[in-house]
Order: sequence, then C-alpha cells, then structure tokens
Amino acid sequence: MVWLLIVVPLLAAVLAFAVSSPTLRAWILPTVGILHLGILLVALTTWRTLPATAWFGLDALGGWVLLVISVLFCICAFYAPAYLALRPDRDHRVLSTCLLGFLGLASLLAQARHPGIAWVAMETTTLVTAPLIYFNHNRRSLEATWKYLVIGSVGIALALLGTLFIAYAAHMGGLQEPLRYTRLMENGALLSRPWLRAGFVLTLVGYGTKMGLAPLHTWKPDAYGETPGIVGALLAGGVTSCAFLALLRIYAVVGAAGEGAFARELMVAFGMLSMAWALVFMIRQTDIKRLLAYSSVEHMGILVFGIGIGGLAAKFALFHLAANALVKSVLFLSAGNIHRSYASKQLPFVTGAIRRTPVSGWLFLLGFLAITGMPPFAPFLSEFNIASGALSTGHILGGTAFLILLGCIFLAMSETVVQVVFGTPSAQRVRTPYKDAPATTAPLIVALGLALILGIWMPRPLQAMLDHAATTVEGVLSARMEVQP
Amino acid sequence: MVRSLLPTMLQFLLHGLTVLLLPPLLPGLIAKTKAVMAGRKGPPVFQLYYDLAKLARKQAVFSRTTTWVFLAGPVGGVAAGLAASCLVPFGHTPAPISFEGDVILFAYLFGLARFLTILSALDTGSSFEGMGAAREATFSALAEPALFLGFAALAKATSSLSLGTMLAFPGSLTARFTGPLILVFAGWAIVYLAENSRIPVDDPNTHLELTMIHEVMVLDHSGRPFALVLYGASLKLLVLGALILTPALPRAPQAWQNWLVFYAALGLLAVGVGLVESAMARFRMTKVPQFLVAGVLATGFAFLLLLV
Amino acid sequence: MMPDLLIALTMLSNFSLVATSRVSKAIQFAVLQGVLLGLMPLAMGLGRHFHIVLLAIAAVTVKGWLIPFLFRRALRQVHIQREVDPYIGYTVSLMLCALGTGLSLVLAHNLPLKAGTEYTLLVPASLATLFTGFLLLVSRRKALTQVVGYLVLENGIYLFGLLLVEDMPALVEAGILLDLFVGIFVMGIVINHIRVAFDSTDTRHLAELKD
Amino acid sequence: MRLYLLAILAAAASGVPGLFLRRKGGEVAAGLLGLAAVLGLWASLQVLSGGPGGSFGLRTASLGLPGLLVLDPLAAFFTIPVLLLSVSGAIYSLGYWEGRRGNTPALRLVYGLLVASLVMLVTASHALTFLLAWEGMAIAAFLLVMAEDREIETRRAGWIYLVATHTGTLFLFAAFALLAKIHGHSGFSALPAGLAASREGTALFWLFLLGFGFKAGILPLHFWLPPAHAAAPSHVSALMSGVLLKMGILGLVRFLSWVPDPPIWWGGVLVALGALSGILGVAFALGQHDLKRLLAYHSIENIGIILLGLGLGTLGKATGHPVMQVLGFAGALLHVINHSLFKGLLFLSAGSVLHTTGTRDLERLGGLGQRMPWTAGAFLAGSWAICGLPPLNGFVSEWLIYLGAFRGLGLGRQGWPVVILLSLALIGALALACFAKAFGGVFLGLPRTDGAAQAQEAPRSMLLPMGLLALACVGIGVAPVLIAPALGRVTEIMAPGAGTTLSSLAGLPLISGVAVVLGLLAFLFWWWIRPVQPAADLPTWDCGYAAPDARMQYTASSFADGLVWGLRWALRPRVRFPRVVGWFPRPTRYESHVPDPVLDRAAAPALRLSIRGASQLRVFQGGELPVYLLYVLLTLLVLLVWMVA
Repeated sequence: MVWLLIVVPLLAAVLAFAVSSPTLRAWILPTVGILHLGILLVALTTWRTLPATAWFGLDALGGWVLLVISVLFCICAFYAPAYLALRPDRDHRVLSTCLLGFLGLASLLAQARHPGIAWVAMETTTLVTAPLIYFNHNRRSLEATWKYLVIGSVGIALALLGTLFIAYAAHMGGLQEPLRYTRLMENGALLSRPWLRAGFVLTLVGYGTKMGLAPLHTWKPDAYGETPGIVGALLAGGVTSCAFLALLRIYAVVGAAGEGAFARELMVAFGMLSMAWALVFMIRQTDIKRLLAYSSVEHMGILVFGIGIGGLAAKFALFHLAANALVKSVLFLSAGNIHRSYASKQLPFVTGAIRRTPVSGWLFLLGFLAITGMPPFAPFLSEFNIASGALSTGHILGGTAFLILLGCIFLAMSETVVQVVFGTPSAQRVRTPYKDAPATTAPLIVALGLALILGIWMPRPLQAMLDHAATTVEGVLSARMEVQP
Repeated sequence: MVRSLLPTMLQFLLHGLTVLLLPPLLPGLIAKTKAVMAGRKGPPVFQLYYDLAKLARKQAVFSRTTTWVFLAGPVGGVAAGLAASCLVPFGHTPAPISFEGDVILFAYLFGLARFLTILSALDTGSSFEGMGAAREATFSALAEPALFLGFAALAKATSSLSLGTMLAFPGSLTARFTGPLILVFAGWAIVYLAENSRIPVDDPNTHLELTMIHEVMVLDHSGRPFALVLYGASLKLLVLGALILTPALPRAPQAWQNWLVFYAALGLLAVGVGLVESAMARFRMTKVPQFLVAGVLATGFAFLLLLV
Repeated sequence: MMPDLLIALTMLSNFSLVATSRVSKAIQFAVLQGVLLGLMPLAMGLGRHFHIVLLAIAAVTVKGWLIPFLFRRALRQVHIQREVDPYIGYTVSLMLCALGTGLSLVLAHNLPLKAGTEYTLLVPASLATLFTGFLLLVSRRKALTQVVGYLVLENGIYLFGLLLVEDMPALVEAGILLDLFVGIFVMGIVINHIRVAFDSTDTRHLAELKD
Repeated sequence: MRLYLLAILAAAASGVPGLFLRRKGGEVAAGLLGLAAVLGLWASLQVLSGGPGGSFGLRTASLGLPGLLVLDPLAAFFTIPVLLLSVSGAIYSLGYWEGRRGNTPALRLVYGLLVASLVMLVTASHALTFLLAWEGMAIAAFLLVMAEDREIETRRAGWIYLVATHTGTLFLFAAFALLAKIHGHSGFSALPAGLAASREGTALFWLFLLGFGFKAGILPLHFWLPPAHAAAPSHVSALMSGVLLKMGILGLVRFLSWVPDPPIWWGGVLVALGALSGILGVAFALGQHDLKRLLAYHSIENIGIILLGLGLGTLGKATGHPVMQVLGFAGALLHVINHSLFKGLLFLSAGSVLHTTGTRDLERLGGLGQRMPWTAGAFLAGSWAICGLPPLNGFVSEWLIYLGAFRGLGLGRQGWPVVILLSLALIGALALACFAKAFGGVFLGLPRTDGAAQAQEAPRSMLLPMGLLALACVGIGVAPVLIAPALGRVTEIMAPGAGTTLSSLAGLPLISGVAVVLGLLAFLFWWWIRPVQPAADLPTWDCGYAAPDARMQYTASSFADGLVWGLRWALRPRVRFPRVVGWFPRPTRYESHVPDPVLDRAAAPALRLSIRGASQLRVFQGGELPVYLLYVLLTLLVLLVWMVA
C-alpha cells in the first residue's frame, strides 16, 4: 500500500498540470497533502517485516524522515492557496506540479532500499525543485536557479560516483546485485575498505552539497533568498531532509562495515565548519531570507554534528530533523508574509513587524527563539541533548565549541531579528495591501504548536520509531527493523 | 534578689542621667580650654546649657522649601545618639543593653544619625548646606572603615563582639596587645575629631561657611530643632568619647570609683581636644581625606599586628 | 589493447579541452570524447550483453548527436566565438590538468582493483576526466563552456561506470543516462532562459546575488 | 503542593481574561495574581512552618524524561519575595499603565507568564523543568523590557539583555550536561563527597557561577543590567531587580546546598566577587544621574553583599566552622528577601516619579517631597533599608553577615572575614552617600524643572503596593524574630548538621528592643519640636542670600562629585569641562557621565571588532559560480588527500 505514497502525488502532479483553473489547482495541494499524510500514518501503524527481496518499503528511518516531510508538506500546502491567491501575477501551473512531484519523489527516496534508487530519486528531486526556485521569473531568481542547478548537479554527479565506488567495494567483496542496504550492512565486513572510504567521501561531498553543508552550501542563500517563503520552507525542511537521509543510508553502511570512526570524524568536522561558516554570514545579515538560509546551513551542521557524535546525540539529531523542519517552516512562511507586507526583505526597510503584521511578527520572533533552542520548543530538546551527549561522551572540545557557536549565532541572529520585529515601521516604505489573515497564519501557528508539543510530549510509537531509526543510523541492523511491504 | 538588682538599677539610672545631663558640659570645657590657652577669659563652662534653655523657649523658623524631613535630622540625630549610648559602657560600668554584635548596631546608629542630618540639610535647598552635606558624606566614607578596623582589631583580640567585653580590654592587657591598642586609640582619636567636626578637620566656631562641614549643614535650623542639633553634637562627644576612653581606663574595685575615673577621663579628653584645637590649625579641605586615611592605616595596622 | 588506446585518446581530449579557447572547438572535443567513451564498452568486448550495446548506442547518440545539436542551437542564438579572459589562463589550466592527472594516478594507486581486472588505466582515466571537467567548470566564464565542463565530468563517471557495468548494469545505466539527461537537458533550458534574460550567456552577469 | 500548582496555573492564566475583556482586564489580572499569591504563600508558609513539602512529577514528559517540581523549604523561602513582588507589581501596573501606548493586554499576559515561570523555577528540581522555567522567565522578561520598543534605547537594552541571558543559559546547558554525566540522570540531588575537589567539580563550579552570574548580575557579567532596568516599565524593573536577579542566586544556593565539602577557594572566589560587585556596584551607582540606572547599580551592589554572605557560609562549610556557616548563609538568604522588598519599593517609587514628571534624570528633578509626600516617604523607607540603617530590614541581614565575619576573625586566621568586614563597611558608607544623593536630588530642595514643579502624587493603586512593601521592610527590621524560624529552617538545608542554630547565635530580640527605644525617643523629640503654629512663608536663609534659586542648589552630581573624584581610578568618568575664556565668557556647560566598564569599554568594542572581521570574510560568498564550484573541488581534493594520507 505504500506505493500509493509515491503514485498518488505523482498522479496529482499530472492532474495539477492538466487543470486550468488556478484556484482549483491551488486546492489540489492541501488535498493531496492531507491524503498523503493519512496514508502514511495508516502505513506506519501497520508495521510488517519486509521480505529481504523487496526494493521498496519503509523502515523506521525512512518512515521518520518521510513523516517529517509529509507534515511539512501539509503545512506548506495549506498555506499555498492563500499565498497563490496573493500572487495572481504568476501562473503557478509549474509550481503546483513540481511541489506535488517533489512529494512523490521524496516518498520514493524514503522507501528506496537500494542506493541506486535512492540516488535516482535524489537526482529527480533536483530536477523538480529547480523550477520552484525560478518561480518569480526575474533575473535574480534565474541566477539563483542557475547556481542551484549547476552546483546541485555537480554534487549529485559526485554522489553517483560515490555510489558506484561503494558498489565496487561490494563487488570486490564478492557481493552481487541487488545490493540493498540490508545486504550491504549484513556483509559490511566483506566490503573493500579503500573503495568504501573513497565512496563515503564522494557521497558525503555529493549529498552534502544538496544538504548545504559548508562550504558546499553556496547555492543556498541565493536559492532561499529568491524563492517564495513556501518554497524556501520546503527546500529547507524537505529537500535537505531527503539528502540527509540518502547520506545517512551510506553512513549506516560505512558504520556497519566498521569504518564508523572514520565517518564520524568527517561528520563532526563538517558540522563544526558549517556552524562556524553560517555564523560569519549571519553577523549583520540584513536580508531576512538569507539569514534564514544561513540558519539552515547552521542546522544542517547541527544534524551531521549530532550524527557524528553518535549515541544520544545521534538520536536527537534525528529528532532535530523534525524540530528544524517545523520551526523553519514557521520562519520561512512568516518571513514570506512580512516580505509580502513590506515588499522588501531588507533590514533598513523592514522594521516593526509586530505593528504592521502582528501575527507574522510574533510568529517570526517565536520561531527565532524556538530555533535557537528556547524551551519548551522541540529544538531546545535536541540542541541541549546533542550538547550534553557530546560533553558526556568525552567530546569536551566539540561540545564546548558547539555551545560557543550556538551562543555566537544567537548573538548574530538576534540583532537582526530584534530590529525586524520591534520598533516602528519605517515611514517612507509604502504599505502593500497585504494583511495577516487566518489563511496565511493558521498553518504557521499549527506548525509552531506541533514544535511545542514535540518539545513536551511525544507519543510512544514515535519514540520507538526514533530509537530504531537511531540504531539503524549507527549501522546496527536492529533485530526487528520495522519494515513493511 | 533586690539586693543584687538594686545596684544595677542604680547603675542604669546613673548611666541615663549622665547621658542626658553631662554632654553640654564637654563643649564648654573645650571652649574654656581654648580660651585659657589663648589667654582669654572665654565663655562660662555651662554656656551650652544656657543656650539650650534659651533655644527651647524660642520659636522655630522653617523655610518654605522644607518638609518634615527637615525635622528628621535633629530628631534622628539625638534619638540615634541616645540609643547608641545605651550600648556603650562608661568606663568599667557595663552598658544597659549589651549583646553579641551590638558593636555593629552602635556604628550603624551613628550612620543613621548622619544620614538624616545630611537629608535635612539637603531639604533646605541651600547651596551651602548641600556643600556641607556632600563633604560630610564624603569624609564619613573614610571614617567608617577606620572605626570598623578598630572594632575588628578589638574583636580579634578579645574574640568577642559586644562593646562591653571588647572595651573592657585592659583587664586582660598583655604586652602583645599594647602596640595594637595604642594604634587603635590613635586611629580612633582621628575618627573622634572628624566625627565631632573638630579642628583640624572642621572648625565649629568659624563663620566662613565655605570651609565648614558639620556646622554648615544646620544653618537653617532654629529654636528647639537647633537645640536638639547642639545637644546631639555634644552627645556625640560623650558617647564616642566613652568608646575611645574605656579601653584605656584602669579597672577600679568599686563601682563608684569606676564612675569617678570615667568622669575624670572624660574631662581630660575634653581638655585634650581643646589643647589640640588651640595647637593646630584647620587642614585644607583637600588634606582632610589624607588625615582620615591615616586613621584607617593606623587601625588597619593594628589589626594586622593581631593577625600575625 | 584497444581500450587502452581509447583511454589514451580520452586523456588527450582532456588536455585539448582545457587548452582550447574557442567555444565551438571545446564542444567538438567534448563530443569526440563522448563518442570515444560511447564506443568504449564495445571495445572492452562487452558487446555480447544486449543492454550494454543499447547503452553504448544511447551514449553515442546523445553525446554525438543530441548534445552537439543543442549546443549549436545555443551558439547560433548567442553568437560567441571564443572564451575571452577565463578565470584561469590556458597554460595554467593545462598545468593544472596535468597535475590533476598525476593526482588521479596517485589516488588510483591507493584504490586496488579487483584481482584479474585488466583495465588498470580505467580508474585513473576516469578520475582525470572528472578533474578536467571540474577544471573547466571552475575556470570558464561562458555558461556553455561550463556545461561542457559538466559533460566532461560526466564522462569521467561514465568511464568508471564501465568497470561495473557488466556486474551491476541497472545501477550504472540508470545512473549515467539519467545524469546525462538532467545535466544537459535542464541546463540547456536554463541557458536558454539566461540568453533571453541577459541576451548573453556570460556568467559574469550571474553574480548579482552575494553577501 | 496542589495549592502551589494552582498558584502556578492562576499566575499563568492571569493575563488571559484581559485579552477578551474590553476594560478591567488589569483588575482581573491583579486579582488572579493575588489569588496565586495567597495560594502559593499559604503553601510555602506551611512548608516553612515545618509542614511536609510536596513534589509533583509530570507523567508524560518528552522522550521519557520525567520533569519534577519539589516544594522544599528553600523553594518556599524564595517563593515569598517572588509572589509579594509580583502581586505588588500587578496592582501598581493598574495605575502605571493607564493611558500608555503599547499593547497592554499582551504585556499583562506576558507578566502573568513571567510570574508563573518564576514560581515554577523556584520549585524546579530537574534540569529540564529548571531550564524550561528559566528560559520562560528570561523571554517573558525580555518581552516586558521591550514594552516601550519604539525607543531605540529600549530596543538596544532589550537586545543586550536577551544576548546576556542566553549566553548564561548556554553555560547552564554545559553545567547540567556535566551534572547529568555525574549523576547518570538529570534530577537534582546532592553531589557525592569528594567530587567538589575533582576537576569535574571545579568545572561545575565555574560553569554554574558563570551561568547564574549572568542572571544575578555579578561583576563583570552585570553589563546587561543597568540598561535593561532603566528601559523596562518600573514595576517590571522592580520585579527584575527584586526577583529575577535572585533566581541567579537561587541557582547558586541550590548548587552550594548539593556540595557537602566545598574547597576553601570556592568561598574565597565568592567573597572576592562579592567584594568586587559590592564596592564597584555602589561606586558606579554614585556616578549615575539616571535614577533607575542608579538603582540598577545598587542591585549589583546588593548581589555583592549576598555573595559575601554565601562566601562566608561556604568558607565556614569548607573549614568546618558551623558559626560562620550558619550566620553567613542566614545573612545571605535574609538579604535576598530584604533586597527584593526594599529594591522593589525603590523601583516602584522611582516609577511614580517617572510617571508624573516623565524624566529619570536626577538633575531635572527636586522638590518632589512637597508635591508627592507619600512617594517620598516610600522612597525614604527604601533608601533607609538599602543603606542597612537600623531599625529597618536591611540592617538585620547585613548584621548577620557582619556577625559571622567577626566570629570568623575570632576563629580562623584566614583573612577573608576581614575582607568581608571592610567591604561591608565601605559599601555601607558609600551607599549612604549615594542614597542621600538620590533622595536629596529627587525629593528635596526646589524643583529644577517645570516637569518636577508640576508633579502630582501617584494614584492609590500605585501607592498601595509601595505601602505594603514599606510595611514589610519595617516589620522585618523591627521584629526579625518573626522571620527567624523560617530562616533557621532554610539555613539547616544549606548547613546540614551545623549543630548550632541561628537563634542561639544572634540576639535578634535585643535588636527589636533597641529599635523600640529608638522609636520612642524619636517620637518624644518630634513631639517636642513639632511646629505648633503654621509656619510663616519664608525662604531658606542661606546665609542671608536674598534670592535663592533652584539652579543654585547642589545638584545630585555635585553632591557625589567628591566621591566620584576620589574613585576616578575605578570609575574613569568622562567629563567635559566648560571652557571659560575672555572677560565676558559666553554661556557654557559642564557634562560628566560614567560609562559602564564592561559594556561600553569592553563588550561593545569587541563586538565592533568581530563585526569588522566578519564583514571581511564576506568575500567568500562573492556571487561567482566558478568560485563556488572551486570550493566543492577543493573540499573533495582535501578529503581525498586526507583519506589517502
């Protein structure tokens, strides 16, 4: 039944391309979103062990990531109609099609049991997301798209090479197709070390580019800066999650092969570098969307850092995936609303948001506080536990640096946010007709509410899922890897 | 029961009477001494009593600027002084109220008096009185540590915190303690002069307001409030006098002898102050802090001697 | 024997790619390289597998016909002749290319092949081609040349894929073809847009967004 | 405990009705907070009077980590100031916020949340609940500081505060992580013996000191405090200064209560920091001419005094001297309550001055004593108490610390006690001068501006809470025996098995005796000199100067000038002397102000520097695609080479 998760959105994409009425088309998104989420939830409640020969299927890790993406998509989808209504100037046939296509491909990726399929899914994701960035059809967005496309394609090509390397490592180990993850992990000991290492390096660089780890993140600020908030939210929470998942699969294989230490070092290093690099560009950042883009770089860094630390930190890195996605959607969408209202996203012009767009202003502020780790929001749990995981497993230096970086990033980010949110709207700025309406704010409130709930309470099944996902990432084929046809 | 209680009651009674009646005598003595030294006849020793009596009959004048704070100065000054006087032993006759840590209360009661005096000075809105208040506040900030270092030294020596036992020091006087004791005495002598605004820190008799500290703060007081101010000042002479004298006094077997010794010492102190005043000139205002720092150093050194 | 010759020719084409200044020439070299590699599997005697033959045919058609066609179109629309002032000069690029080749030899030395594989040159060649592609991407200004660079990078991967194509064809073929498709096709579209927007394909126009 | 939870809920919900009611929202909020106060105080008093403490476990906590709230005597003790001040502030705000711009209902809601998180924080006994309440408090306070965010100064202050508090929180992250590593769980419990001396113990001490130091405003971590307190609405400043800072102290106290065997140097560090904060705090207060900034620096000073007490107690604990231990901790804890009472009182009265005159500048005030006598009385009571003058509460706590220090002299030979003595003495004298300056400048003499001349007495709703707090100050001061039992019980937590009790050490009743004597005498003399017939309308004599003028008065600054000059080595005042030239000099002006040593001389320059550095690194995002691809290539090469090597 999980194949529905792939097929439904893709069909819907075709439908969206066919439908001529914009309003109708706009409403396809939430419908499909809720449908997808529903199917997924049903699927996740009925775990059944997967036959070793299956090419598709959700295990705990894939299920977790897909759940995050699906929820995120729902939020954006429910925001979409109102937003698209605000943009009558742009035809959104392509936009809707690509959004739905992305959902389908993400589902494909999450269910892929074979690195090749995963790679294909990732590649096609690049394909469908490029037009999203070009939504505004102006020079700036074109430039952003071009950069995204070239850098992304190069990255993905490297990922392919890496995948081939790992395949060759297996080939040397005498393994035959189909090289499912399970098989690779079971026979980790057979894999040829040099090829495995090289393969991991290549995939790390490749998928890292798609994730946006510094210094491979250079496309990110441009892309996020020039797209509508809704696309930004999906890129920051969705596409990155896909790439992260693809990377984690390889990481798990490497771990199972006993090369974990090697991989961990790389992950931690990339995490640190990403956070530091993001910090530099957050200082005095006047463009709120670029600010969020760098924040996204930072949080990708946190993810890989946590994974690299392992144990508790790894588990909470996966948790952070959800936390980050939810809060980032709040931030991007509210930033989008503010952008709408001021017709600018630059600092000297955008001030006093809580006066001109009260709801969005508050949401932006709260989102900022949440993402920087204020309890009781979910990111607090993950950041605190990643830090404490690092410190309590002897990564004193790493943990300290992690905390220091968090502090500096807060310093940098807060300066901009405070100026944007508080004060009085600058007079010379003409006021656009945009006003906060329930349609453009309710999804955000829901997202923030979810982040809040997740920070306080988590249903047992989800916890179990998270635990299994964590063990999988650690390269351990957990006894009952919950999978289902 | 009564036998044992009666003497103490008498002691307390005497203590009270001394506090109430004796103080105005001291300024008289000082003035007399100065006059004699200057070869003048000088005012009668009981001059201050006459002044007080006259002031008590006069009507007070209040500036339109002032509020009730203006009265808080004199009242607080005298009340605090009297309260403090209950804590200090006169010579070797114990104080009416005595407990561990009363020494701090003693010091802070004078702080209270100072605070209220300063406020009542500021209440007039007069530039002169503001000036005096500022100086008072500034210099007392230096006098305070000297006082406390002295206390610290005595506390260290007697490992007690009650004025009664701390000052009844000579009873256990040994060679080791003489040095520190003299230093403390020296330091406190400086504090005594400063707190009572005597030469060389301040000159109560001058009429150059620009140069005055304490006197300038009460320029606007008149009538009964002024009477209280004058009485309060003399009370301070007495109580602080008792503080610095007691350690130096020999212990007599009989209570009445102790009293006599104390009164004699008090008289000598007054004369001594008079002599200092006629021997020295007022310091320049900028010199005063250095003078007070000398006091701090003396007491501090005393303390250090006891530490090692 | 035959494969080694082809590999040698590929290497040669790498050098000539970085050395040439004419965009059209660069394209021709890229095409040549593509065709050479397209024939590679046959040369490796993999002709007995039908699907591999298909792969070869697909590769040759795409790289030998489709891509040149796209490029010609683009070239005609934006009439540019030569790559003026590249980021990295030709001589330097040439040295760097040589350096990269050397490096790839070192790397390949550290990546032992499966016992009994006769194509020992394959891995260094693929890595070298990869670096060449990167070099072009990094050093050139014209969007077209960069696409050429991407194409060459692609060839490098294809070259490595040939090691595996016999044992795990699905993976290799799907990967390579899709990559090719995406890379070239989408980029072609975007280049078209760029031309429309800036009526030039010089990426210098594409440096507006920065911090 | 159930009552207590109800109190938390009531506080949290207090602002909610206001969002829907058109009017009277404030009254409802105040009422709910009053209810919360009654419930919470009732529960706390039960615990303090020996009743059983309660605990509350959250069943469903995130990711299976149980959160816990425990109402032990320590928590109960800290609850008292929290609730007293919160409810006073709520009542006060009725008058203070009327006719003010800004979305008051939202702010009321935030205020309620602040109180709730404070009350929760006090009882939190698990890392997560603690951090939850801690951050809730910090953010709520931030929003309240931002109440008047139209002013750039306010925004700056709020931002600085936000950054400072978050930095502190990160230290706490590390500290609690370490704690969790030691315990194996994140609950609060005593540390194993011998740990304090280990490297982990040292790290823990510094981390907690830094983390809580930011909140408590210990020098040099105090830099956020003056601007924030100046910018916030006055009842919020009262709450911040009176309670928020104390939460930092609460943290330290809790930590110290876990440690059975602190090293001596801990006590030394605490005393040193206490002396530093105390003396420099009051010194910088002397240099201020903004009333609320002045009060803020005095908060630093009082935190210093509290630290002196804690340090003394720790020394006692380390050297095994129960007397120092009991007196030190008791003094510190009592001063926590006292300071929150009189500092709250001071901020509230300062607020009503600001409310009616619209300025905080001491040089533009004066003569308010006649125009707003009740406020003046309240401020005087506060100053009286904060200077530690008998018979008000400030004296009692300082007295306990003095007593402990003096006893320490008698016992050990270590010089720390004398440091404590001298700092306290110096602080006392300087504070006296400073508040003479403040009270004189604001309430005495002639009004220096029209604003001051037209001042009105504050409305009842603002006077009531002041009166309440003033009464509390007097009550504790005159009859310390009232609070002694509770204090003793809390001290036993800090100094378990000290063997001696507070009541046996301190003759508190006798203080009351002297206080009564003092009061009686004062009344008698006042009766004697009270003006009988209405005074004739006469000017100040002023040595016969005919036309005394408001501008001739000694200003607050000139009052403090001597001391500021004496302390210039520490204060480094920026002075612009008037240049008087020629025979007929033109009008000129004299300016002096004392910049904050950390914020203005260290933090700001450092920030500017790092910003410049960052802006130079911006070139890495230069917009050139090939360069970006070069990064990818280089990364790849570096990694491959590193892998091979």
